Amino acid sequence: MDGALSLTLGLRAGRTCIVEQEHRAPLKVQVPIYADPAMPGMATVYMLSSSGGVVQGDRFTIGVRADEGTQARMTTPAATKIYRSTGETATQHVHLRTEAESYLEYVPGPVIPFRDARFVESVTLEADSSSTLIFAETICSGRIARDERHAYALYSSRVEAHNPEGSILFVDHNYISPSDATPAAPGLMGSYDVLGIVHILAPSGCAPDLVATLQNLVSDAAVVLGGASQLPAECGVTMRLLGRRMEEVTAVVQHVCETVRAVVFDRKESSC
Amino acid sequence: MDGALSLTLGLRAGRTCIVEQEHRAPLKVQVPIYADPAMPGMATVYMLSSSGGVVQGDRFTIGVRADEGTQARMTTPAATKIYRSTGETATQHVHLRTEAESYLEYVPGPVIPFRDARFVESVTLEADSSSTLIFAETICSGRIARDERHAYALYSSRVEAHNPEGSILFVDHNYISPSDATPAAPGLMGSYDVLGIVHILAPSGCAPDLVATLQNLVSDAAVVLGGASQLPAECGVTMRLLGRRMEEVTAVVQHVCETVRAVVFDRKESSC
Amino acid sequence: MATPIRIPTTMTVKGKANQGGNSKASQSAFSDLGFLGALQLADSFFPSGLYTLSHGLEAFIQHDLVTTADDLEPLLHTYVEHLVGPTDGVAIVHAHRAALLEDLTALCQVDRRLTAVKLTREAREAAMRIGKRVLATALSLAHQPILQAYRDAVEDGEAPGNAAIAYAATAAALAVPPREATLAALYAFAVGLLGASMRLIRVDHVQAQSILARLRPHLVRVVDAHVDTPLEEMRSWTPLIDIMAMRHEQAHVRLFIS
Amino acid sequence: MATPIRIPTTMTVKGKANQGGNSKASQSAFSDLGFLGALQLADSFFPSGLYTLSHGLEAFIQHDLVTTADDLEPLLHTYVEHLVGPTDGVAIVHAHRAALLEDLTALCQVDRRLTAVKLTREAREAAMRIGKRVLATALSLAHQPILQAYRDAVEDGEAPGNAAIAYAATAAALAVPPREATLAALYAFAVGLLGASMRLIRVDHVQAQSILARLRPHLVRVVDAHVDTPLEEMRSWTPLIDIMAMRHEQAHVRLFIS
Repeated sequence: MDGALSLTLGLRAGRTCIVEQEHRAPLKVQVPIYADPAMPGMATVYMLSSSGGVVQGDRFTIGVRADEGTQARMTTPAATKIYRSTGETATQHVHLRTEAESYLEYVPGPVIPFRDARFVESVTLEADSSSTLIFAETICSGRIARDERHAYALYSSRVEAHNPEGSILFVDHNYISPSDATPAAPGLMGSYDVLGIVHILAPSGCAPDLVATLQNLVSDAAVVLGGASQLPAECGVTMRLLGRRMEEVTAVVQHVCETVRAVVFDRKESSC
Repeated sequence: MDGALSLTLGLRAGRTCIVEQEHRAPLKVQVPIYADPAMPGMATVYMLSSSGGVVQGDRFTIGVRADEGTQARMTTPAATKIYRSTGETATQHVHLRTEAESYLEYVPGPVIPFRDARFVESVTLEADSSSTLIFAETICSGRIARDERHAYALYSSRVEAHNPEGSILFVDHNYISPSDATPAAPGLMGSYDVLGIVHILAPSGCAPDLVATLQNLVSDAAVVLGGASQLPAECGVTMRLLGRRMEEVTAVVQHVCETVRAVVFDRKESSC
Repeated sequence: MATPIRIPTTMTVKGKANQGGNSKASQSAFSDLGFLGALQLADSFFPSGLYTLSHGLEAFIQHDLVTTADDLEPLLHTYVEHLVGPTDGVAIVHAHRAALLEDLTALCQVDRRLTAVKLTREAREAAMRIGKRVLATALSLAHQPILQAYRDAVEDGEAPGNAAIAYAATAAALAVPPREATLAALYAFAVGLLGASMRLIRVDHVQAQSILARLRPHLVRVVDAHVDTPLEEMRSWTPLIDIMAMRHEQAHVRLFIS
Repeated sequence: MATPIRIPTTMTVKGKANQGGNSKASQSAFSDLGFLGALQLADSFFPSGLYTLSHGLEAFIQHDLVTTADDLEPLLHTYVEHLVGPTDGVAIVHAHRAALLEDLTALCQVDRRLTAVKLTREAREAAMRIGKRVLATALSLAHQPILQAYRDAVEDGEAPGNAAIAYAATAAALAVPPREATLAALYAFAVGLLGASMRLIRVDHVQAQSILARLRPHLVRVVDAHVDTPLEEMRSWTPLIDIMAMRHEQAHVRLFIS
């Protein structure tokens, strides 16, 4: 199916709202909720698919623009299943754009590619240098309860970040083709089953502090093995997290988001 | 000219004599003299060329066999000039063979190759393991007084030593073609004009002592730069000597011969 | 990945001079120069500073993920196949072409693109550090204007100065064809990592040489897989290596720069 | 000496796979393996022990015959052209052929002949010491029966075990063609001597690399001059180098084995 979702987030009386919206089934969003007492204006927006997952041949397009000063968290209420393919690939395009002083988390739940699934995603990030944009992705090796690990045919997720002038800041292309090379190899995922990837485009000047804070956060994490480093051009921080269970990784991703909020908004006061 | 000289040295009443002799002009030998009071039976045999040197196209063959127990020194009364060639090469074959317990020095005077001279020599040494055979050769870069240095076209001298069973002990091929590579290069003759080469096939077991003695001899030499090392298969000692004047090098060669005599015959008594 | 694809270039004329009928002795000699250039560039004696890098291996060892030569070998394969081949390897082919064409703009573009796929800070800094040393040495060996122009671009901040780019430009200047330059770079990477491992765990010289010898067909496959990869498809997916490289940045006690 | 002569062999099939019409991808890949084998053999990382040798250079320096990089470079040329090329270089070509034919008798004959032209004791001992290390490493990399048979012959005293022979047999086992094996051996010799000189006189890494780069055409000429030299014509005429090697044997204080 050709699902689509296009949102513009704007400020209305101090609160972030969806000010423009287009959607095509099976994709849709729920009405924003305001869940973080520390950031009462931040909208939490749940994205849903009425088809219950991604089926071969699906072509999903998601676009979110966070206008100046907005604060939002985009997520899903549950894990996304990518169903078996007999040959056709499911594709998803995500385009996230944050304007001045805005704050956007795009943190969907884990993705579970089933046996023979074929999924190709491309993500474009475009952030104003005073904004914050978190893109996170959690990939599971399969239906672990059924001992189905890396049985999918293809999982490809390509994230490309630009500055507003259009220059490439970084490219992170997670191309996983288990039939070519087992993702369980040493140096890849090894014996871990869940991979979390987080990219944080931070307001300029914030990256070094944020790296240090997030490196401490992952060092302290008990069950998840992770790391954080500064992205090229000092545009932010990138993280890799490996765990054995989805909940372990999503908990760290959640912790990361909360930490970023604290650092960015604390520091904003001290002109980060 | 096809000069030839073939000698057999034998013992007659305790003295070494020429017991068989063939020669073809321009080569000939003088009647032996007995010059070393320490070795009264040792024959010193002067080899002469009536043509006064080596002319292009000359083919000389020299063979000397030292029978059991003989002691002899073969030399020339003066330096050998190798005259200019317009294309033809002069060749010389030398075959020296020493039988059990014999002692033979083959120590001709220096060779002076003139401008455009072409000379190719091959030397075969065959020594019984209880005998001593010294082969020495002194090469001058040219008529130094006329500032003629390395003006010859080719000087090639190949020495091959066999044990009596016919196995090769060593090959020393001094192939000098100044038009291909200047012999005055660093690592070759450098700024030296006279090269002395001495090979000493020593009675078995004598080589290590002889090396040490001769290394000291060259270390102490003031004007000649030289070295000594043990030949392959411990069959003897090889030496290289570099000097600026012929007399300097021939003096060291002479000193070497005297030292070898002393070591071999002293040690013979203590069963070297 | 198993299909050997060779990039078209007039430089790769190595082989019997009498092959194919049109004997070109000068090209053979030229190719010998390239061969010697490759030996020189790939040699541990070349002062690139590669021996100061472990590319995260030190952290693998600190985390007890690598303790023996048996652990090391498959990890080395992953490094070559999933990290260096699809990033530096691809960059070398493109940069080599740009250097031969004396196209500074293209050379700098490959350089910036390579930095964009090096997501960990230490990896970027290490690559720039090595790049600087390679360029400095290259400028004393070869006098191609493109080398000087590229160095100026790096000094002016127009290009990051990644080692792979400096290496490719030097290889082009030394008449090393692009395929051989890429093989040599992967080889040199492997030697660097083996050298690091010898200082960190029990791997002796003979084990290291055995690993290298067995790695050869693997290196050929990796180069085959990447000689035709477009610049835009440069990528790497090596989560554990990335994490170890990131954790190495934080390590208080460490022997290697990366 | 300037005429490039290539020795006929079916191994040298490097080059564009589509050259000459009969594309043989497997031979190209085979040749890539040989190229990598050459990198491995010529690398300073290969544990041959070459770095322990100065081949008499230490004595040149003690006698003040070499004091700067400018003195060193022409001397290095002499070493390569007059000493190593016409002895080890010739031996490598012959030994490589014998190794490919698995002809142990011929291999041992080349070996003995090479010893016969190494007139200084230190040179022979150094060559045997390096040969032993090269063979030990080679046997862990490659499993050709000829390597094992040759090692047995050396242990039984039937062959002296010169480095050049071990090197040639290893090169053959690693699919390095004879010409490239010879170039690589000369290259490795030059690196060894430069490495020694860096520890003895003021020669820095960049100077050493420049000297190496300039040496390349010279190495090619030396190999061209010797790929067809019959075994019986192996020879060297290097009086000053010989004298320095001899005097090094006597030296009381020395850093290098030769």
